[in-house]
Amino acid sequence: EGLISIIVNDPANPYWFTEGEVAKATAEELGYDATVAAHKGDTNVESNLIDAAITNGAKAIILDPANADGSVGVVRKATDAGIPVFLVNAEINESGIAIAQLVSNNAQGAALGAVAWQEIVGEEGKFVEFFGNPSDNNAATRSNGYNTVLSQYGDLEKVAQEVANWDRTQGYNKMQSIIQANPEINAVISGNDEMALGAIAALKEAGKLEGTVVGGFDGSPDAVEAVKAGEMAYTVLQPVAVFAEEAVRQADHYIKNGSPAVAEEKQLFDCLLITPENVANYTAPFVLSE
Amino acid sequence: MSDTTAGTASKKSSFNIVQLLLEGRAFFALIAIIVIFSILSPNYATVSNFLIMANHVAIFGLLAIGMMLVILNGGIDLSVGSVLGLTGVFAGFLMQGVEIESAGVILYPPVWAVVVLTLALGAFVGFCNGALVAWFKVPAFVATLGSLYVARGVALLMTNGLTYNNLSGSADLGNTGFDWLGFNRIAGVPVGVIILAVVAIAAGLLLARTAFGRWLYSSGGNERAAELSGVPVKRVQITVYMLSGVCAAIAGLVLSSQLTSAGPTAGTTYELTAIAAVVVGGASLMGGRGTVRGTLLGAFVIGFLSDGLVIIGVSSYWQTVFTGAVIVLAVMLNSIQYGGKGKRT
Amino acid sequence: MSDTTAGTASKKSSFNIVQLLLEGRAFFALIAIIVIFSILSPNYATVSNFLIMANHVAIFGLLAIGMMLVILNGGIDLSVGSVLGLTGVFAGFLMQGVEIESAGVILYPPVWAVVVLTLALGAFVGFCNGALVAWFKVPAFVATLGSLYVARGVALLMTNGLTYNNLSGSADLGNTGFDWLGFNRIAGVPVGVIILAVVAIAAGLLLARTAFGRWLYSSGGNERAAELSGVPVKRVQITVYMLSGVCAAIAGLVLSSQLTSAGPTAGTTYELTAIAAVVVGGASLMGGRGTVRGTLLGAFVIGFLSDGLVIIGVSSYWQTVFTGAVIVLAVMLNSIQYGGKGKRT
Amino acid sequence: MTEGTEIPNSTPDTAEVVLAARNVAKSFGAVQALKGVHFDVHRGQVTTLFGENGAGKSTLMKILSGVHLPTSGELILDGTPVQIGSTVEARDLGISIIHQELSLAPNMTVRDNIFMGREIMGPFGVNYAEEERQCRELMRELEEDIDPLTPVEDLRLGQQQIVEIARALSVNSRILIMDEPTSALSASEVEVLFKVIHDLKAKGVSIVYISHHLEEALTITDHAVVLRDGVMTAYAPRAEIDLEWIVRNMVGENFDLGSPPDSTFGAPALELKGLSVASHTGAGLAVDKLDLTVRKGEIVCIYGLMGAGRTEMMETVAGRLQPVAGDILLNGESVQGLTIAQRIDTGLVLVPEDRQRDGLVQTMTVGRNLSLSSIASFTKGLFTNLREEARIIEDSIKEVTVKTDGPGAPIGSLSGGNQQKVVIGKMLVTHPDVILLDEPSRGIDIGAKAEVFRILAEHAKKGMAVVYSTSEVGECLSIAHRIIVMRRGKIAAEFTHETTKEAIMAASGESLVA
Ligand SMILES: Nc1ncnc2c1ncn2[C@@H]1O[C@H](COP(=O)(O)OP(=O)(O)OP(=O)(O)O)[C@@H](O)[C@H]1O
Ligand SMILES: Nc1ncnc2c1ncn2[C@@H]1O[C@H](COP(=O)(O)OP(=O)(O)OP(=O)(O)O)[C@@H](O)[C@H]1O
Ligand SMILES: O[C@@H]1[C@H](O)[C@H](O)CO[C@H]1O
Ligand SMILES: [Mg+2]
Ligand SMILES: [Mg+2]
Repeated sequence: EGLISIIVNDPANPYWFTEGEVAKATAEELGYDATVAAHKGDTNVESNLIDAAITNGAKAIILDPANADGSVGVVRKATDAGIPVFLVNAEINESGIAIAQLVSNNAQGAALGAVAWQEIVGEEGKFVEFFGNPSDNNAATRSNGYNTVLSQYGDLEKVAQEVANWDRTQGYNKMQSIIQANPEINAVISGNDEMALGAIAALKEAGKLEGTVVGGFDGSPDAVEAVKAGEMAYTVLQPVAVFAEEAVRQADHYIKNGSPAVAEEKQLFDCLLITPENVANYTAPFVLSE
Repeated sequence: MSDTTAGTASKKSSFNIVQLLLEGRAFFALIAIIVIFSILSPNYATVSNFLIMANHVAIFGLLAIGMMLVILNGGIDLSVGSVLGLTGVFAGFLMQGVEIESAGVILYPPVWAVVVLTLALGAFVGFCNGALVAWFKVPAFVATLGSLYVARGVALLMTNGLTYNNLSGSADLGNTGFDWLGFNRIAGVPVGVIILAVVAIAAGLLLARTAFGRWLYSSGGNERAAELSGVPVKRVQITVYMLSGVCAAIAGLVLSSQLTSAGPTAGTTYELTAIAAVVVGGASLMGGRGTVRGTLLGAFVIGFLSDGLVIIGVSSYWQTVFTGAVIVLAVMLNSIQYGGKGKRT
Repeated sequence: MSDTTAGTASKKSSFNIVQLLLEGRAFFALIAIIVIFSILSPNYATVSNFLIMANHVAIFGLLAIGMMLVILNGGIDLSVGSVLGLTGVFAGFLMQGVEIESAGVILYPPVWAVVVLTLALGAFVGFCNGALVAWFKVPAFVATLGSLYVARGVALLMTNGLTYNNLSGSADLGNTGFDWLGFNRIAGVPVGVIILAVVAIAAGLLLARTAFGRWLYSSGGNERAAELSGVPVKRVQITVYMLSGVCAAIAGLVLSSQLTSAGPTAGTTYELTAIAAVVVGGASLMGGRGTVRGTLLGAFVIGFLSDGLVIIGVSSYWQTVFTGAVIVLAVMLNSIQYGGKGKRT
Repeated sequence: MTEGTEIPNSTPDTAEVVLAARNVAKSFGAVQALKGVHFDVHRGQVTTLFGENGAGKSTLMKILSGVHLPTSGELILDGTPVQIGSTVEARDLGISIIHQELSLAPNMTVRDNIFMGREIMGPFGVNYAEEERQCRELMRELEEDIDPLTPVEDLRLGQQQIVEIARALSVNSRILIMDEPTSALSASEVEVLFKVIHDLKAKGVSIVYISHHLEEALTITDHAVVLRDGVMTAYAPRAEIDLEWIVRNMVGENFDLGSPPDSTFGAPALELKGLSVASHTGAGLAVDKLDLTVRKGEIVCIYGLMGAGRTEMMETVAGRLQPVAGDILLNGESVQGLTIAQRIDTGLVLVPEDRQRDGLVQTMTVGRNLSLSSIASFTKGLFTNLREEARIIEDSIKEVTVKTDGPGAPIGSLSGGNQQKVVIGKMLVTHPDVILLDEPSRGIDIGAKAEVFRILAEHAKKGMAVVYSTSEVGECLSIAHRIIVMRRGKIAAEFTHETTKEAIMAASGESLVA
């Protein structure tokens, strides 16, 4: 049936790994050849990968863009070369070029998380926020979502906000320093699970995990384990497995019919909350069965 | 005596072949790469793909040429990746228009001015590196490691981590044409490739035909002897880092034009790739030995390898492994050559 | 003659003060950092924070000690960050149990065996580096750049990109205790810090009291002379890369134990920080000069600086800028010292 | 081959032979350094090896001491054939060597260098105390005041050579090879060394000695062997030889170092007025208010002991060091503030003392080394004119008679003497008015030496002012019109070429020390 080129960010993060694997499996199931490549956040590498897809005459490209602004050019390049591009997970700041942008509803997910977090923490407390890689729109969207909810509670004081670039080690080191600066902290809200897991390791080491609420975002297997173990209060599941599959199916439809399966370019997939109550329903990475 | 003379004669006649065989390591590696990938994928050995790959190589090639000059001089420039990023966002910043607060106006410099200012910024960072190395005697590795961090930090601060997206300018403001650098083709050849060729030829002429080139080789080979022979070694050193900075700035311009966007993290770790290209191309990290031709070959080896791996769909992990292995292999042969030579001196 | 003697004598008497002043750059930098941050934040200069910071320093410090040995020998080891990542996931892999397919059983090696095997892996990568450098005459920069890529690629392949999360083992399987390394404290001091201290003392003894230490300095100072004097320079070279690999493996064990998880991308770009620590600590990248004490100081300068910046809440971009500036500043003073000496050799 | 020189096939045996090389050949790629040499080392005697640069002396010694393996031929130790595969094996067999090129680790102390590779181990690791004690002992024996804990890089060249000697002595070997051990030593130090050699002989130690200071070497020689182009050309016991015999066998004809050319002196070319230079230790002055005038066409020789300050003076004139006081005039105009390059442009050049370190760019070819200082003369506008350069290089190779495969040959392929000619040639191409040469004859053979002096004399005749330094008295009395003796940074005496060696040495302070 031809080739579908799947380009993800960095498969060393289980989130993107799943994204790539699900898309690939779906493409193969539909009879396509599929390759998964990684740009690791480098827009130049991303551009080279798009060129390779063009050279290989890919029928469609499934792309997790490296940069909301920086990836606009490469999406246009692929589109100009006649290859339909389906964006997953992250958006670009321009519409009308990609056929579809399938992303989690980050605003909804952030609100979901923040509300759950606030219910556990209560009306007052001192907390830290971990912020993802600033070049990824999701980082700001989630942070805004958190702040919209939490700013309504005057006694919830944010004592620190640190960029930890979605990374666990950075989360760990920075959390340790923050604990030193603000020993009275009793809650952490994080833009993704990896940073939250780093914070948990730091809290554990400091003997402060007990009594500190940590909220994550992604629903990654490691985070789910932590929820099970009672170390993480909750995580917001991004339906990455769902939209990665859906992106390939829409690509398939477009290849066969020449028109989008869904008229809307931006398609938001609602996030789900994983808490100790429903954690048993987590059956596969990033899948919460109802 | 007679056999010595014979040796000379045969050496002379076979000069070009020997030369080729020596640089051959990189050359044969390139041939091998092209042959293997052509067999593995029908899409590899096409004119259009070669042009595209050459366009990718342009970025590393530009960095590598600047790096080669520094390495020839016995130094190293770890800051090129960061300078690429910094100059890219600086160009982006200028394209967005510069607000003069006191006057309350926004200036939109024309593209030529943006290019000149950006190159000047690259030269400035290079100057700082060179001054640290030549005047303050900071080892090149450290001076440029410092710049690596500082330049990256400044790039991030300038944009607050965000990416400049609108580099096309607009006709009203008289600043269109920026995307020409990376997007257009002249006689079918991408502008990036042409720029690489021009820079390579300029560097080649610089090395072969100017006094500066000779100074560069000599101060890289033996700084003290060069100084006593009347070579202005400090000036050469500073200039060479400035040239490297300018090359990185050109790469920054071409890349941001290719991507029509400029992000502060562009070019992260590219310094290692550039060094690898230089070394695969037969230059010695001890200074004094290396050619533009070799460096270009090195850049093409690395670029054609990584694109080839992507085209045949090898996983990114294996790409990492292969890249490392090819670098070491290419240089291993290389070192066997210089190993012998090194002993003598 | 008489003034020569006087010079020697006065040198001797003021030996310790001079020594201190020379290493002083790093030492004073550290004092300055501590003073400044203590003023800026009341939480900085507390025992508990010092212990935490020391625990962070442990990772870089371990890498830096290995790196220092290599640099003393006139080489460089760019692969330490990747080896940290690789050994971390290797330990994680062993902790998950090794399935022996033919026998259909899963072996759960006890923690001591995991530690030994992991260190052996680090030594093995180091051996490959050393062999490339000593036997195949590949420049250290290139050989270890190759390993940087290959080791990272292998780590990614081993885990398929995923992170090993469950490192605590279980009592039934008799493999508990792994998290002790990074988690526990002995008399209030984190185990990581104690490990750093032990490794530092061992390295110090190695350098000061063993023939191997002398060999290391001499082959770093003048390889040919050392070889002619009967120093087994190749063996020294290989050993030194193995030691660096082992240090990286120890760092890998401590880090994954601290995080109770092992990911394949851990340690990316740590080689640069380790080199920076060594150089800030007064070692010369030309080989032959450097001390364990200086290297530790260098690691503390960098670690205390970056943690301090987090504690006072400086943005991560400024953190990057400051790190670069401090590295250059510290070494600048440094180079002024060696600058004079360098001329002689 | 000069007739009259019989090639001995086996050496006439007068004393017991400890170590013998039989038909030893060695090639490095295309270069045949040794072509089947017989060589005997006699027990308890000094066997001296003479030969031009590149004759293969060092190569033969490296084979005897396990650095190189011979391509063919065999070594016989105490009558039994042996394989010496490494320096350690040689040491175990009782053979040690002082290498021609210093092989010390500059970053380490004297003590550590002496025991490098054979550290004395105690119960708690290296036994530093014992090493230090032995080291002091050795220094006492060599009558040198060098502290064992001084870093080697803080020692001057001659002291470093003493450390090399001490290291070889410390091994207590039966056979001691000395490859130019005195090239940087002062006369008094040489005398001490010769005393040590006598003591060693008395203890039955066999010594192989190599030197280009022929007269000096003759004073301790028991057997002389001459090597030429990798072949042994002559052998004789001391009683049968003299200087003339050596030179004839070495180079085929007799040489003398020439006499002062009868040039007419012109206006003052170089004037030093109260020049003072700080010493590198920072304490005191290396050059102390020195006044000197050299006229066009004049050749001035500067003699002095090691450390007399000649190098500092010349490097200051050339612009590498900055004076603390005084002025330097070139053709009547001050060069104060000019860079090295600018001084070269105005006609003031230096041929440095250490050609490897300061004279040559090892990565470049012979031709490019020759043209390095005169690039400006073949650069028009932006680009260099390669044809013009080739012409300049050809002329220069002819003028200074460099023996080379051609301008494209790597500089390292040349013998020491020819390398020295390249360094001189490089400076002559710039058409200087004043040329300073710091020990231009160090380490080069008598033929090359004569050649160098001939070239200088020729240029002086055309009006160039020449200033050269030397540590060999014999060389003072060759082409120089005037001989200046420097001592502790000052001019201690001045002579015309009609003086005697004794007078010069006395003025240098040598006889006082000795
Ligand atoms: N490692 C080597 N590789 C190639 N050629 C060599 C090597 N060592 C020596 N040669 C060559 O062998 C020849 C003999 O050199 P050798 O050093 O033995 O001369 P020598 O008699 O000691 O001269 P000198 O008086 O200058 O010390 C020379 O032509 C030299 O260039
Ligand atoms: N401790 C030292 N530090 C720096 N340079 C030194 C030191 N010792 C010697 N030198 C340099 O090494 C070279 C040789 O030293 P030496 O003492 O022979 O030279 P000198 O004082 O110029 O005497 P000469 O009159 O013999 O040339 C000179 O260039 C001298 O400046
Ligand atoms: O949405 C994703 C995930 O949160 C991941 O953990 C990091 O990158 C973001 O783009
Ligand atoms: Mg010799
Ligand atoms: Mg001197």
